[in-house]
Amino acid sequence: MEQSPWDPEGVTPRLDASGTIVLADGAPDPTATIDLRGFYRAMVHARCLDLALARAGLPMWAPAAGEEAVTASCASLCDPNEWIYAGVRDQPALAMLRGVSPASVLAGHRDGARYRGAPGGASLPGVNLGHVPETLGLYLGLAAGHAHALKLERAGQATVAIFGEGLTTVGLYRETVSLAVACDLPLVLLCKSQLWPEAAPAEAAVFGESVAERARAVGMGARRVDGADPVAVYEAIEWALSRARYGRGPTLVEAVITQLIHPDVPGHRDPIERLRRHLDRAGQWTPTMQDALEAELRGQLPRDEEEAP
Amino acid sequence: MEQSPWDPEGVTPRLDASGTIVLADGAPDPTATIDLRGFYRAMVHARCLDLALARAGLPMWAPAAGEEAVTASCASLCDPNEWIYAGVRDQPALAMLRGVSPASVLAGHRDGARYRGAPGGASLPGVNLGHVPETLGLYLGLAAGHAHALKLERAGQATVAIFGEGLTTVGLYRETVSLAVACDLPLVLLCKSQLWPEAAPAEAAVFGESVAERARAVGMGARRVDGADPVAVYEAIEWALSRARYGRGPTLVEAVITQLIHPDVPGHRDPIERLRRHLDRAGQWTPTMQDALEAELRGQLPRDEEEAP
Amino acid sequence: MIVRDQLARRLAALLRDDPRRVLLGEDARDGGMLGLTRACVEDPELEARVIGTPLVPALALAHAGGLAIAGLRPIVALPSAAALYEGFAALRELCRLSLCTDDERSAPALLLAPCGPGLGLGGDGADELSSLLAPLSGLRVLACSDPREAAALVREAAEFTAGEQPTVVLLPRDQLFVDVGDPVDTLEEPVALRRLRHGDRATVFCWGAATARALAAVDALEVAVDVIELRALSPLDRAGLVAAAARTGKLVIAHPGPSAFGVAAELAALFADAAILHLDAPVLRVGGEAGPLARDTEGRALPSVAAITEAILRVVTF
Amino acid sequence: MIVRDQLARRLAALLRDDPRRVLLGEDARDGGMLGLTRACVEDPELEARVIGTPLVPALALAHAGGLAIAGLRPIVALPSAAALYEGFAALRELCRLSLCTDDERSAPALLLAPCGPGLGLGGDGADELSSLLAPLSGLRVLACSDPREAAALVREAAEFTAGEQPTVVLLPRDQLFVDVGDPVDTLEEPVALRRLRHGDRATVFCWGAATARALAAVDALEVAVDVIELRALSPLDRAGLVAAAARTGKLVIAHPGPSAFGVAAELAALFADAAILHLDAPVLRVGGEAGPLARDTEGRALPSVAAITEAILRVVTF
Ligand SMILES: Cc1ncc(C[n+]2csc(CCOP(=O)(O)OP(=O)(O)O)c2C)c(N)n1
Ligand SMILES: Cc1ncc(C[n+]2csc(CCOP(=O)(O)OP(=O)(O)O)c2C)c(N)n1
Ligand SMILES: [Mg+2]
Ligand SMILES: [Mg+2]
Repeated sequence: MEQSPWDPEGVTPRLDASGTIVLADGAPDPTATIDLRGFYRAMVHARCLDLALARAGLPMWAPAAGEEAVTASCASLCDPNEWIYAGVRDQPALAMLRGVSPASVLAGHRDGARYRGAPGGASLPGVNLGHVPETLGLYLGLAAGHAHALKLERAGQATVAIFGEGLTTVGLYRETVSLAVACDLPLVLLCKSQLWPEAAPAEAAVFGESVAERARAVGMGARRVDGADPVAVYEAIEWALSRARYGRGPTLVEAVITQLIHPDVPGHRDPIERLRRHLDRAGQWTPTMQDALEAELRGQLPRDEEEAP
Repeated sequence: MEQSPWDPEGVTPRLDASGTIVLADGAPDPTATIDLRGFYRAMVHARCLDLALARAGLPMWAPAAGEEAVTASCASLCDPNEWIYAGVRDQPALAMLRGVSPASVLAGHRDGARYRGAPGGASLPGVNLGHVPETLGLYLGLAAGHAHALKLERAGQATVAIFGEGLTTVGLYRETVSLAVACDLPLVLLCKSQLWPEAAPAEAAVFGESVAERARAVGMGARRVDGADPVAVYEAIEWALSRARYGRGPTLVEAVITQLIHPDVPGHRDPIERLRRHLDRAGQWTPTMQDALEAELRGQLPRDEEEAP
Repeated sequence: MIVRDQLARRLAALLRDDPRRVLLGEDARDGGMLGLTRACVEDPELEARVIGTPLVPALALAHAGGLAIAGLRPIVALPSAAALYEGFAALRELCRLSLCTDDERSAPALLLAPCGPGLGLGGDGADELSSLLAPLSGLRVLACSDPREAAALVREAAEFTAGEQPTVVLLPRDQLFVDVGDPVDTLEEPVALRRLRHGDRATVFCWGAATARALAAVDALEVAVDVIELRALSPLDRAGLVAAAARTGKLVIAHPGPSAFGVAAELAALFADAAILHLDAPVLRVGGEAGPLARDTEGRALPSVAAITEAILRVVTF
Repeated sequence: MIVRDQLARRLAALLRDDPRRVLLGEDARDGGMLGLTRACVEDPELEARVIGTPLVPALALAHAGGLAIAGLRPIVALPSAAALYEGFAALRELCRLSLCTDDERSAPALLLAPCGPGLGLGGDGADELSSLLAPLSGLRVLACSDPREAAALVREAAEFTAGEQPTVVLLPRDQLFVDVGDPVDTLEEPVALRRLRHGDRATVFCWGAATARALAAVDALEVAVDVIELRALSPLDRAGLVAAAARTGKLVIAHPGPSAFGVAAELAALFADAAILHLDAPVLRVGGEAGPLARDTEGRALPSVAAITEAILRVVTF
């Protein structure tokens, strides 16, 4: 198996680098429980949207390539009524996967005439996506408050917050975690950890244990998975959501992701490529199917976005 | 041995409830290395000052009875040039033990005409004691900056911050810890943990592991001791200071203290009583000596403070 | 009954009236730092809607924001208006929530902010904060001048009749522990401005803890002076203020804090523009001392009766 | 050389001149978000005094405070003036440090704050923040109007000639990437106020990014107008301002942000008091739109040349 500095240690693989399902004790066979082709389609569409956004040349735009397993899993597993709070990086894909047309997402993102929270924010009304305040980490506090309302109403629903390891260095994150544990809130925290972060300065870096271990240390249910392993991500988020919905309190899932903008990232760090290898082996993938998937998304974009860069 | 809900678990005793030295492997005999009578005197004086302050009936005044082992150790172990940042509870004793006359401490504390930081603050110039900002936890950040200056100057000195478990729930504490570790600052963090805190609401409570364990988890040297065991407190602070001075980075000492204002606290939770038992057994304590010690402090207070409550 | 207890009862009534209302605060489940949440926690029907928050104002405000987005109506009992120094960035975010979301969401959060001198705290406790808060667009700021109206003002705010925006009610500490007998049930209209005394030799504008002092000054004088109380510091009733200023053209503004910058400056600037042709004397601002003040001298945060009197006489005789 | 690079060089010179100076900022050890710390990190003699700070403005400011108490002279390169929204409580504490310690300690910390429109950020990035900062007692606030003076203004501030108080220099973003040729080495005295144009039909007060617009308006008019630039927004040179206002009595204040409350209001209020006998027209404030503004429209945070022109003509013909 390929092994690289981008591969996390100590995680249980469910879809390995070669695209082979790893059957774990007691765990269900994901080919039976997950619509892997739908999952693949969602991730490919998210990637295409990301490329279209890249071509639009927006200031402060943050590419999401390599992080699609988290957004695609959330979009598929969350009830449309369940709110998702995410940063600017994840908003376009989440909005699209929640039903906003790719063209509207792109227009909303490009539409400089409207203020939409933090630079790059694209929050679009109507799909239960939180906006992105400019105060770093504040949306984690909003998500906890939202979850609290669900708890008071015994809604049997979860609120989800998606963020990067950089935000875990900010006091508001840790305070939110403590509060969520103390009040047993139906909050699902999804942390996308970079092993080699650039945005977060060393002065604020994560030391010692992982984000998941530190969450466990303060009494939160937590799991760490490989963000390039879409099956592991999906199952972990499913577990976290069901804990929240059944009143078992807040849960953190840490997915170790690799931003594909780095030039020398090996292919298996891409969750789409990994699932493609799986589908290919299962005879469920062909280049024609890939073209069709991509064309399906591109067909929903305005003309000028369709063209090559 | 007496055991009570106020006794911490998992700490290594050095002076047990009965006042007996517990000789540990490799640890020096404290009767040879610590001036226990001087230590006792400092703690008794701190307690007398605390009582005088209680009698003065100041608004927002926070009694320190039961927490003297930390302040007395600091005052004895820190170089007078080494700055100590502490909350309002510990300022009077620290100022006095650093050479401000008890009468001035009392006057400074009572002198409502001057603003001295947080309500109850008594910071007195000239003794290298930080003042108490009203923003919760901010002085931890000041202490870290101060320690950074010492590091840049290769001063071979430490900066000390003293606080309660309540402050560890505030983002600024955790951010300060991360920064101190990342920059390897000569910062000594002394946390006085209550097992049954009242001030800190449950919503912000400490979960799971202890403050010391959580500090260790982010890469900081840390030790947990019984705050009612003055020998253990003294030795831990000595260890922390020497680490800072020799460039081994930040260190946390967590002392589990019991506020003696609770009516049913057993005597051995009082660090003064514990050391008294020891001195008594060693034939170094008499009621006369106690009277003299207390009279020595009271003699330095203005008349009206001398009288009984 | 003292005002604090009237407020505590009012909060319980508000929670009873609308199941969407929830009450937040440090120590809220133990009655709150000032006892404001006690009536709610003691009522078994309500206590589940009382939420204790950590010692971090920014987090409490964000929590309130999330509750509001989810459709609830959070009421935050702040330990002190000064907590909004620490929570300032979070409060700004709540104020712009509807702007960022094409008005899909809003933050009808009510913040109760004990402020100014009264309990001998000194320091930040003596601050009134209107000058920090009034400039925030999207925020409604109400100040209580008359302790008999405190509970009615909180109800007015909690009903969000002026729109679903975050609302701060400034509650002067020196009013909280006075027994005022029967409270006012509903505020007289209009809410924003109220004429307390009638006269045409000069006009005194005032709010919050400065109102009692302004009235003391005016009532001791032989001259007939208009006294205009501002209950709404933001948004300001600009037309009403200009009309009041134009009546006498001799203007004094009594600000319950340092008067540089802030609300008093905005009023004076408004008059120097929209009422310039009516001004017959310098527009005088009378404020308190700039902090931080010590415990014993915290009362100096307010303008003195003597200073207000002097200012009135100066404009009258100008 | 562009202003940003002049500033970066100036910072290196300042660190060389005084070994007590240290430079802090997010990503400072990688050159800083705007590149201001680059010259310092590239100099092996200086790089040890460049400190990277976490993403938490309050912590960076507290860190600077501790360094200052220990005798150093911290310079903080903020990512944006808007970071002071999050760091507001911490900044207030630095401002009152000497008051809390009987003047034993002070916080001679210099904060460099890129502000206002210029980089297409929108939102908080378009904010200028003077109205939040100027009211803080104990803080010195300087604003750069003329990009040629940026480096000299930073030096003036870093020398703490006006006292060892925390100092913010507001650096309009629209000046940072312009090439202005030779920079000014030392500021002309007095620092607080400077007359940029001479005329007696009206007076325009301005600062920061509004200055260029005020000059554009005035230079296109046929009437002779005084233009007074405020380099110090706090403390204000009140006597100088009143004297300048009294000269023409026809006053326009161009504020590089929303003009309600804040600095423009304080100036107008000052004139309505101390210059009332000289006022020959309404005192007009011309500001920008209240935020949050979108990326494409962030320029509206500043007063337009047309609006300034209109205000001048209105007071001149009043
Ligand atoms: C005070 C402050 N400094 C810097 C920023 C810019 N900023 C926004 S998010 C972020 C880091 C986010 O890191 P992470 O949470 O890991 O998200 P990622 O971008 O890696 O997905 C930074 C530096 C800010 N918003 N506020
Ligand atoms: C926002 C805010 N809420 C409340 C307070 C009052 N307060 C000051 S210190 C403190 C708790 C301190 O707990 P801890 O650190 O354990 O110190 P202890 O008092 O137990 O010694 C509180 C609630 C405050 N300063 N700011
Ligand atoms: Mg990251
Ligand atoms: Mg405590």
